[in-house]
Parts: sequence; C-alpha cells; structure tokens
Amino acid sequence: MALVISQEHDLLRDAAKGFLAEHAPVSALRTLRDSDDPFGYDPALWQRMTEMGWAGILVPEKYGGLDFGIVGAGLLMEEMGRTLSASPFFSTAIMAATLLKEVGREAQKKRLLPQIAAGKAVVALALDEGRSHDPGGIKLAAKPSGNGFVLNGEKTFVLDGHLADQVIVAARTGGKAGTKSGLSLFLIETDRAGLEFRRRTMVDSRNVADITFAEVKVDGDQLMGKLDEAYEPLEKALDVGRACLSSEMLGTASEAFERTLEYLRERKQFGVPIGSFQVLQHRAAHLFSEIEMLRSVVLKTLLSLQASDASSSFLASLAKAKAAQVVGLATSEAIQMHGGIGMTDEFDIGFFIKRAKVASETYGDYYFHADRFARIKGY
Amino acid sequence: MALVISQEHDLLRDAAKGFLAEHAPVSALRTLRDSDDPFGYDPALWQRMTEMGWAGILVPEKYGGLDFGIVGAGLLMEEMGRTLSASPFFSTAIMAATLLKEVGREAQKKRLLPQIAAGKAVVALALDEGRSHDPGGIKLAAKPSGNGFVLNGEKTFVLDGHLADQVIVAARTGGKAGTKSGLSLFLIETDRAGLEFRRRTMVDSRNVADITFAEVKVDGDQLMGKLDEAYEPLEKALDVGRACLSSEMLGTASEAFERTLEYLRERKQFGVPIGSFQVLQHRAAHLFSEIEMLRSVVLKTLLSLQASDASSSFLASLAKAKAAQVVGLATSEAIQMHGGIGMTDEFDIGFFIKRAKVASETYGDYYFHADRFARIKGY
Amino acid sequence: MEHLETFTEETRAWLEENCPAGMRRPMRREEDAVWGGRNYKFHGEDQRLWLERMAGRGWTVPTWAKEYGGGGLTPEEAKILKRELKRIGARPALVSFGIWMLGPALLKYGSETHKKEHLPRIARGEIRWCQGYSEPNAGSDLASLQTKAEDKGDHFLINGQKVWTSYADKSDWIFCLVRTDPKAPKHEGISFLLFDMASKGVSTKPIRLISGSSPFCETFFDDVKVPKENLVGELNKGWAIAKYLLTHEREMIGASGIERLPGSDLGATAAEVIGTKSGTLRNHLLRADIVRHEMDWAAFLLTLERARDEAKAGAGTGAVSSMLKYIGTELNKERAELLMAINGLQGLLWENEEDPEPPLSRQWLRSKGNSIEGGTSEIQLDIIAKRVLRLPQGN
Amino acid sequence: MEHLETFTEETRAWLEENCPAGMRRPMRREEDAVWGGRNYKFHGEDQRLWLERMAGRGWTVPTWAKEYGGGGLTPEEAKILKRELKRIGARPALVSFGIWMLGPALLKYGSETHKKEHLPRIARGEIRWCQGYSEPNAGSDLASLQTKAEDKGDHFLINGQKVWTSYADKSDWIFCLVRTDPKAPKHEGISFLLFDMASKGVSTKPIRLISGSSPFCETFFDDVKVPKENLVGELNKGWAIAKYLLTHEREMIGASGIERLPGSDLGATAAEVIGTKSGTLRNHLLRADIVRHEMDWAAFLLTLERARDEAKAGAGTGAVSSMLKYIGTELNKERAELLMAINGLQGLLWENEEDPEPPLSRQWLRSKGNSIEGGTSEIQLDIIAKRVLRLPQGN
Repeated sequence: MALVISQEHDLLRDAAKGFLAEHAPVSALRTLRDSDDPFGYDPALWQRMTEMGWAGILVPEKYGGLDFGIVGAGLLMEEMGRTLSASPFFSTAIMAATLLKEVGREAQKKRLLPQIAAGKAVVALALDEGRSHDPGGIKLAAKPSGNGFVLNGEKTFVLDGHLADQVIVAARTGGKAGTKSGLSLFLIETDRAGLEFRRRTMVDSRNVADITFAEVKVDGDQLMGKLDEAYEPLEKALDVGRACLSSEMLGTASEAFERTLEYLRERKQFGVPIGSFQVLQHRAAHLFSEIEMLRSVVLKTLLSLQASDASSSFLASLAKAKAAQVVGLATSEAIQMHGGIGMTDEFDIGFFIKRAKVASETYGDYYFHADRFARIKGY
Repeated sequence: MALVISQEHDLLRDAAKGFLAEHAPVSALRTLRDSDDPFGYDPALWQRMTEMGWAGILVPEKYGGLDFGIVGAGLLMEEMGRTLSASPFFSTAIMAATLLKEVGREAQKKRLLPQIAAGKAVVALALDEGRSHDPGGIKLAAKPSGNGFVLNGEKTFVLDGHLADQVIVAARTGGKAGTKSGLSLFLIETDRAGLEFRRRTMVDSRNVADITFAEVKVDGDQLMGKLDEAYEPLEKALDVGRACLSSEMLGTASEAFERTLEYLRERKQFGVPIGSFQVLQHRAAHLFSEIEMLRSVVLKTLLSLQASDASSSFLASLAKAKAAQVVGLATSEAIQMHGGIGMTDEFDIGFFIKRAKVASETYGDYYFHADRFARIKGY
Repeated sequence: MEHLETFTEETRAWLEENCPAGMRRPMRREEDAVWGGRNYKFHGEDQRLWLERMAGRGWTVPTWAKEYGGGGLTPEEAKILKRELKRIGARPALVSFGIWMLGPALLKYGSETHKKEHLPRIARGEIRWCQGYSEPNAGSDLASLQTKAEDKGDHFLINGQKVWTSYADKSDWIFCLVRTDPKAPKHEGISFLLFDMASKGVSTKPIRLISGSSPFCETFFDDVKVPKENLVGELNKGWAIAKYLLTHEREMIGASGIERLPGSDLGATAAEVIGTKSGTLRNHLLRADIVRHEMDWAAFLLTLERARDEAKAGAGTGAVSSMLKYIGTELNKERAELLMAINGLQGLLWENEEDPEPPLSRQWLRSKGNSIEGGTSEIQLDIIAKRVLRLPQGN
Repeated sequence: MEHLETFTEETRAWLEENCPAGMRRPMRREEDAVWGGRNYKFHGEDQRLWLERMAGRGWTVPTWAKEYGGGGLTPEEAKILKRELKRIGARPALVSFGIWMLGPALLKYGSETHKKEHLPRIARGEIRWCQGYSEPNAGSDLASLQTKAEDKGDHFLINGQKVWTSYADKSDWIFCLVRTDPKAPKHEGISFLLFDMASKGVSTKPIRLISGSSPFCETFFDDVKVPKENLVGELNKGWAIAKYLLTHEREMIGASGIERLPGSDLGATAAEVIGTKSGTLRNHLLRADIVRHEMDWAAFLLTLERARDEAKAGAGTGAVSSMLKYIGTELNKERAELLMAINGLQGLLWENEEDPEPPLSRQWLRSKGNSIEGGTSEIQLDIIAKRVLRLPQGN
C-alpha cells in the first residue's frame, strides 16, 4: 500500500476542485450566512453535487451508488475544506451511508441508500448528549415496549439535525452510562411524535440541532444491527467520519496557508514584502512541514480504512488529533500574518478559523483523540 | 511586600559576584572535573566562602551564623548559578541548616549549627530512594529497638552524600509507603556501622552517593522532631531548597542567555553579525521575556518563604516548574545559537546545560511541581 | 499613617453610602461599561448616579489635580481607593480613552489651555474621545501614515483616512496623528492634533470583525478644518507623543488582558465544567495544558506586579511594556483556546439565548486580535531585541 | 514475480547459512559498528566473516553495478534483501561514509577511472573515507570556505583547515572541498578533490564533545600535494557536487534519527519505567507530552514513507529533504528530553557501570548537535521558505 494518490483519485480531485470553485466557493458560504437561510445549505447545490455522484460515493452500486471508497470520500472532503462548502455530504453521504451499510437491515438499506445516493434524503446521526464527544456516555434510554421501544432523553449538537428526514439515534438499551455495552442504534423518521428539534446557530454557520425525545415510540424493525452491540460498529463508522473530517481540515489548513503565502508575497511594509521577513519565513516553513505531516497521516488513514486494516482506529485518532493541531495553527497564523485585515469579517480568512474549530471539536477534539491514541498504545 | 530587591541584598549580590568571579569561575569547575577530584568541590574555596559568612547565612546568630534570611541565600544561589560554583553550600548551609533549625533538638543544634556556620561539617539529606523525587514514597525502615532504632534500606542520589560528616535520614517509622504520615528524621554520623556509601558521577560533575543502610543502630536522641510527623517540616524545608534551586537556575539561565547575546553580537556569518537575523532576535526576545517572568516568580517565592506566607508551597512549585522550563530553553537555545562550537567540551556553554538539567531534576522536576501546583489549586 | 487610616475609613463609608447596588455586580455585557460622551444613553439610573457622584469627587481620575477635574489624591490614597472599590466589587464609573490615553499625554505634552479645556470634560465623561493612529496599508509601519494636514494660515486642512479607530462612530472628539511635513523623514513630519468629530468633512464607517462586533471604524477626513490652537506639542514633533502613548497603550493591553476573559482561574472553571476525580481534573491531557498555562499566567501577573513595584522604586523602562504586551496578549489568546477546549461544542455556539454573556466563540475570535492591535507581537519582539537586548540591526 | 520469489528464497537461505549468530543481535556499543579501513581492528571474528561474505556478493552496496564491487541488484531485489536482513535482525556488515556519501557522488559525477579505482574498495571496506567540508568561522555559510588548492602543474598544493571532519583521525582518504579560484564569486571557485590522509602535511586533532565522545576532528593541511587526476568533476564546479551530497546527507540525518535513540516506543518505555494504572501512565502530565511527541513521531515516520513512495512514483524534490532533516532532528532532540524525564536522576549519570549502553545523559547531550550538524534547523527553514514556498529574499 504505497502512500501515494492514485491517478483515478487525482482525476476525482481535479473534477471536485473545478466544480467547487465554480459552484461553491467561500463566497457561497458567506451568502448563505448573510441570508439567514433556514437550511444552512443550498439545496440546489446539493442536487448538483448529487449529479456528480458525490451523495452516493460510499453507497454500493446495487443501491444506486458509486461505491468509490473512503479515499475518494476523503479527497472530496479535503476539497470541500478548501472552499468551506456547506452541504449534507458529511452527515448523510458519509456517516449515515456508512452506518446503514455496516449495520442497516436489508429493508432499511433498500429503502434509504438509494434515496441518499439520489440526494433525496438527509439522514443525521444523533449521538452525543453533552458539550463534548463521548460515545460511551450515552444515556438516552430505549425501553422495550410491545414489539418495539420507547425512547426518552436528549441529544445535542446533531449535525444537520434540524433539517434531516431521518435520524439514526444511539440509545442505551442496557448497561450503565459510561460503559460500552448496551448501546443500540435506531433509524427514526423526524416527523415521529414526541420528537422536538431546536436549531442552534454555530460559529461556522452550519446546522446543528438539539433534539428532545419524549416518549417516542419506535417499531422493533427500526433497530439497526444487534441489540446492545452498537458500540463497535459505531466506533468504526465514527473512525470513517473522523478520517474524513481530518481530510477536510487538511484542506482548510492548506487553503488558509496558501492564501497566507500569497499575502506574504504581495503585502508590503517598511518598503519590502512582509514575506521577506525571516521570522515569517521560518514560521511559514514550520507550518508547511506540519501540513505535510498531516497530509501523510490523513492519506495513510484513508488507505487503511479502505483496506479495513486493524490499525485504522489508532490512525483515525492520530489523524483527528494532528489535524486539530495543524488546522488550529494554520488558521491562527493566517490571521496573525494577515494582521488587522484578517480580523475583519469582510475578509474571508475568518471563515476558515471558524469552520476549523468546529471540525476540530466534532467527534472528538485533540484531547479526546490523543488520549485514545495513548490508550490504544497501552499507556 | 514590594517585588523589588532591597539595597542590603543588592550589596550582598555585588559582593558575591566579585568573589565568585575571582575565586570560583566556570573554569574552576572544569579544573575540578578534569582533576578527578575525590571531593567534587574545592575545600579551600569552601573555607573562603565560609569566611564571607555564607556557610552560616541561614544559621541563627546565637549558633554562630549570620541569620541573613532566605532571600539572601537565594541571591547567593543565583550568583553561584552564574558561575556554576560547586560547594556544599546547598546541601549543608541551606538544606541541613533549615532542617536543623526547624526540627533539630536543642542538643543537635548546639553541636552542629556552629560547625556548619564555621564550614567544619558537611551534612547531607538522604531522602529519595528511586530515580525520581517522591518524598511520600519513602520505604527505608526505622524499627524501634531498645532505646533507639534500627535502620534498613537504601537511599539514592544523596547530594554530597559521599563526603558528608553527618546525614539527615528520612525514614519510615509508621504508615505505608506512599502515605505522608509515619515519616521521621534521624541525624546520623556517617562513620556509623552498617552504612555503605557509593559515589556516583553525575553529568554536572557534582557529588552524589547511593547509601545502603544495613542494620544501622541509632539512639533515640538522634531523632529530629516528632516521631511519625516529619512530612510537613520536610516539605517546608524542601520548599526552601526548591526556591533556592530555582534561584540558582535563574542565574544559570541568565548567564547562558547573556553569553549567547554576546555571541550573537560578535559572531559573523554571511557577512553580518548573526544577531541581526530576525529569527534569532525574536527567539532571544522571547527567551528574555521568559527569564524575566522567572525572575519575578523566584523573587516572590523567596520573599514569601522569608515571610512564612501560607502561599509559599504553591509558589515554590511554581518557581521550580517554571525554572525547569526556562533554564532548559535558555541552555538549549544557547547551544543551538552557538552552533558547532557550543557542542564542544572546550567551550564552556556545555557546563551550563549539564548543571541546569541536574538542578531541574533535583527535589522534583517540571512534572512533579506542575502536578503539585494544580493539586494545591484544586484540579 | 494615621492620615491614611482616616482616609480609608472615610472612603469606605462614602462608597458604602454612594455606590448604587446595581454598580456592585460584575460587568457581563457590553452595555455595562459607561463610556460617557455627548450622545451617551445610560443603561439605568444607577449608571448615571454613580458617574455623577464619582465625578463630583474627581474620583473618575483620582490622581489628576483638582483644577483638571481630578481627585488630587496621592498615589497611596489612590491605591486605597482602588482597593476599596475592588472590595465592594464596584464597577468603574467611567471607561474612557480620554482617561487612559489622551489624559496622560495632555498632562505631559499639553499646554495649560489644553489641559483646562479638555481634562475636566474627560473626567466628567462629557466628551468621548477616539484615537486616530492607524491607516490603511500602514499596518505595523505606523509612521508611514499619509493623512495630511495643510497649513492654511489660521487652520489646518485635513484630508485622508484612518482605520481601526475604536468607537469612532460613537466618539465626540479625536486625537489624531497627521502629516504636516510630507518632505521630512517619515518620523519627523508628524503632528498631534485634537478635533471635533462633528466637524464638517468627518465621516465614519464601522468595521465588522470576525467576532461579529464592530468596535472599530474606518474614519474619513475630507477637507476638515482644524483650528491651529488644537495642535498639541510642537509642529512636526508629534511622533514623540505618539510613542509615549503607544508605550502606555501596550502596558494597558498587556495588563487589561487579565480581566478580558471569564474564568479568572482556568483550573477552577475546568473543574466545575468537567469535574474532578481524586482531586485532579477528569481530562488529564487538558489538565496538562491548563496547568502549564496557569503557571505562565501566574508568572505574568507577578511580572506585572514587579514592573509596577520597580517603576515605583524608580527603575522601569518603556521596553518592559513591550514584553508585557507580548506576553499578556499571547497568554490571553492561549487562555481563550483553553476555555474553548473546556467548553467543547457549547463554546462554539454563535448565539446563546440562555446566557447573558456574549458566547465564548466570539470572545475567542476577538482574542485573536490581541496580538495584532496596539503593535503586533512581532513588533514587540523587534523592540525588545533592539532596545533591550541591543542586538544589531538587520540590513 | 516468480523471479522475485526465487530471489527471496535464495536470499533467505543464504543469509541463514552465512550471517553469524553474533551479527544478529542489536547494536548497543560504538564498537558494534564495522567501519572498515586500512587500520581497522574487528571486534570479534563474526564481524570479519560477515563483512567478507557480504562484500563477496557485493551486498554491502547491493544496487551498485558488479564491476564497481556492487551486487547489481534491481531496486525490487534490493528491497527484498533489506527486508530479509531486517527479518533476522542482521547488523549492517559495513557502515561507511564511502557507501552513504562519496559512492553516490562518484556514481553521478566521477570519471570511469575514479569509479573503478575507489568504488570496489569502498564496497569491500578496505578504505575508510571522511568528508572535508566545514571550516572554522564558516559555520552555516559553508560556501565561504578558505582552504586553498593552488595549481602547481601536475598537482594541487593544499593549505588550510577543516573542522567537524567525522572520524578524520581514523580515516584513510578524504573527499574535500577546496577553493581553486579565490577571485571567483564564492560558489564558483570551489572544487571537489579526493586524497590520501597519509599524504605528507595532513594532520588531525580530535574534538571532544560535551557528551564526552570525539567523533569529529579538526584537520590541517600544510602544503599537501594532491595529483591533478584526483579532481572529481570539473575544476571550479565542485559546489554542485557539494550540494548534491548535502541533500543526500540531510535525508540521511533526518531518517537515521529514528534509530539513534533507545526506546523505539516512548510510551512503552515510560510504562515500563514509571508504571501504569487503569491503562494509563501514572505520571499524567508527562504522558501528555509523550503522546504529543509520539503522534508527531508517527506522523514523521509516515512522511518519510510517503516521501520515499513519492520519489519512487517520480515526484520527490531536494527541498523535501530539508523538511525531513528539520523535523527529524527536532523530534529526536525532543525524544531525548522525554527519555530524560522518564528516567529522572538515573538518566543524569555520567558513568554507569551497570549498563553496557552509554549513559542516557550522553545520548541526550549528543542529540543537541542533531539540529546543528548537516545544516542547522535555521538553514533548513530558510531553504524551505525560499525553494519550496518561494517567499521573497530578504535584503
């Protein structure tokens, strides 16, 4: 498994780059934000992405998808990270598609995967319940009732939650909060009685919702996978998501860095381009090295997940932790090196630091993944 | 309590500076090292220091000392940190004198404090038993026997241990290893039967010894302070020692920095002084700021200990942790900025990084004190 | 000493009597700060009363002379007043660039007429001032400013543009650096002018920051007439005043960073939000970064204290302010990052109806400007290298 | 593919038969490395046998052509050989600057005569080479070298001094940069010469390092006569060869840092020395620094891997070597610091009779040179900024 991008993937990347530059540049996110859009993404744009096959990139061919694999999905995320393009791609085409593939019942797959591939359904994952990522700490209770279950509890910061057609809900059917066993997944339509959605406005102008479950009744066949045994497949799917987020953050870091380099070459102060100052040169060179390291890690992680390697989970944590460090540094340095103009909303660089921070926090921050990395390594 | 050095202390510092430049410059340490000296310090120099009153700087006047206080002792350590002067000043005039004052029996004080003040006795503290500092973890057992005790166990890295006339031994008379209660201190002559000393050569060319205790019998009146209650006075004395070591490290950092600045101004490369490179300027300016922060912390800690403030222990840990960071940075940058010549033994800067590392490790490294700082603060 | 004890008692009694209850609560919102000025609307009667009473005693500027609207207090008395105010948790009666910046400059460089005219109105919060320093394309190279003031006999004619003017849209007067000799070397043709923002030809445009707030403006001067007597100090010698003020500003930014962010003790904040186990924070890796930061923070506070004490003892240099500005702002940014880490996704909310304070995300974004405004960190390090460490100039 | 399988089997069988047991243990002491050369004393018969056998097959330099003493292997075969050697934990049969540095340079720039004369003797470990690059007062400004070579008809006359010559006191020949045109711009008057260290007028003086070891020398040339045919490449064009070698050296230093320090996994080392509780290291704060480092280390290893794979795929640039050298050496220093923290006072021993390995303190001190030798970290960052990022030159 050579650590290089294949030609096939290079083509995908080029196509994505061209498409996003034309249809979803950073200015599109600005427009979306300033128009107080109820969706937080542009449905027409999402349809165009779907026509490119992106919505079905992880969906098997027999369900109408491209089945292009995780490396391809990661590359798309990287390019979206460069243009900060908002869409349900991550929540639906990556997270929901992966979970459905892994643990969906055949009926669920048959019904929902073609819809996902066709860009006709937005499916959100309702996972965490507090301010930080903690898959083991789930408390939302699903109690057996008749041939189904009744759900009570709360979910927070659910990506694309307020506009989803369906939610995949991680619930506790056994064990205590804080333990890994006793978790189960349910697939639920968002118009079911007892569900209450509350949209929250996040710093990156994307969509999340807090969801309240009050006596929500679901049928037995809404269960995904085995009862009480959702933790492992959930972690697997989360690792795919973490790798893809890392790839997005790599794109964001690279783009912020390249914009900064351009500024360093052009902006003059004290009569010379500021990029000729040795201090800024060294900091840029250091940042370049960090981004290159992240690039190696992300590529390795995507390749490893695609090959279903045993080391994938340790790599996913490495990628997510390293991505948080690097994109944090890249976007902070971008603002500092741009000086005052970097602090203005009129200038685009602020969008990068905002999205970078949310992506860093999503599905585990630096500390979460550094801890997981060390635990996997036995210390 | 203003954070400034008083005039009286300024005079002391000036006197010390002059004395050490003349009698104990860095070259004296080199000579000592290269001559494979059995003591690891120069007894004649120690006599001269004694004549200046330094050996008795913490000894009360009624026992023949100057009773000049902890701030003065710290300033002397700072100056010794600049010249890397080796002597039993720290082990004997600071640690042993402080412990004797705090918990010595009147007979012990009467006998030993005047000897210390006169430079006639070297007294070592035998405390730790492993590779790291851990006052609570003491295992060396002192069991009651007749009207005294029998000691069995081992001590490691005892400062000035191999040449001491007396050792103050921290032993367990109750409680379990890892607990704070059940510790006691004994004052023991080093020629007592059952004691075995083994000199170890450390990277800074100072003296330490590992000591084995095999059925060492001591009388009841060799106990210092109260049985089982040594932990608290020991910590107090250690805090004095930690503050003084921090002050020494401040001196070492300052001197290494000043030598580096001199080199930056003089050394030319690519046709200009290397100190004109902005990268080195910024790193020097950052290091300057760090040293100034350490200077504030050390001064505050010494003043606070002198005033017996309740906040002294948190400050001592702050000082020791910060000193380790700063002197580590200062000496590493010194080598890097000196380039190849900094790596040669012929050049003096290597002595600074060696002593800095040992001082950083003595009586608790960065991690030990950062942890203690946070615990005192409640997290 | 007896006098100081009496002063303490009297101050305590007066404050007890006169500081309204509403003014004894921590400031949480932007409108809790009283900036004063011609068009200022108080947020509640307590604010008005408190300013009126404090200004009445000259205690908005306790150490200024009474003839300039001050309290005429000695440094010892002022220290006691400060302590007593802190003791009851009193809010400042007035926050003002006039007090922090222009006042000290006028006291040092202004004519008696200037002092009499402007200082009392600053002290009473009648005139709100802004600062016209930065210009577009100047950035860190402040002295390259281009706004010109032409000598027209009895007045100067001002044309040009300033940027990063704090609250220019809410201010009554501006103290402003202008170029009065375009042919002189860049530091030698600059003058320091005061003028009314209501003058014909002055316009402002707020700049929206990434944090969503707009504390700064672009300010435009189009044939603005300024009477000659509004010149402070000598013609073409304004750079000296500017430098004096910049040093002053650096110290203020370094020091004020301390109270800028919530959670005065990050460890305690983290312990509350995340929880502890056996006396240590549950998130061990985050704890490592918090303790490192908290130790630096403590060292910084002690360095501020030492700098003040040394200044009192007659030491103190302008370059120390560069160090304090550099450390203080870098630490403030780090602090914001750690607060974000402590608060997780909750800290990333852009709006938060449940909390009266501005969302943490905005404070975090705002903190990024700390190391840019008032001279970037890079400029501060340059200054330390050159003025304190005497390292040779590059080519 | 069938051929490679056969090759694997044969190689495995041959190694099993021919690699002495003593050569299958990890290297721990300096004398475990076989440097060869005229005066080399083997430390045990196993070393001699292993070199003889490997050199006999040309496998000390497996990809060099057979006529130059190499094994004539394809890259795929060489990779298999490497893997098989690693599999049995075999020590290198020969470590040599001739193999790592001079060899590649001669293959690229040497005449056929040079290759035939020198390469086979390098491959067999008969001649030990050292590198004459650095000079006193040159430091990072390598091209300012002053050692001069005067044209005396049939020979050059060399006068000058080199410094940081690795093992000059133990070497037989030197490859050396000399100034052949003192009037030309500094990069254009340099030539690349080979000569015998036994020549009249050559003397060496070991430099003692702060770690106590003396791997480098000062080397003096006093009227040394060098035959003209010992010039490699064109006269005055030696800088190109030097740059080629420097790039090569950077890659080597960056990559070799990996095996330089004990404790391939810091976390495991720490767990063993300090102990764990509920699966995490007992020293939580140290753990935070270890995991941060270990993640960077893993990222660095993956970047090395990617650089190699990209080079194979035909990408790869010289400037990447600067990045690898920079990161690799900085991380190696950090690793040494963490090893010291793990080992406490024990790591600070200068002598340790109980342990056959050199004390950790010396390895830590030695590591400080990593970011200086082979081009400082500052030089590497300059190179990245200029050659990769295309940032403008300063004045």
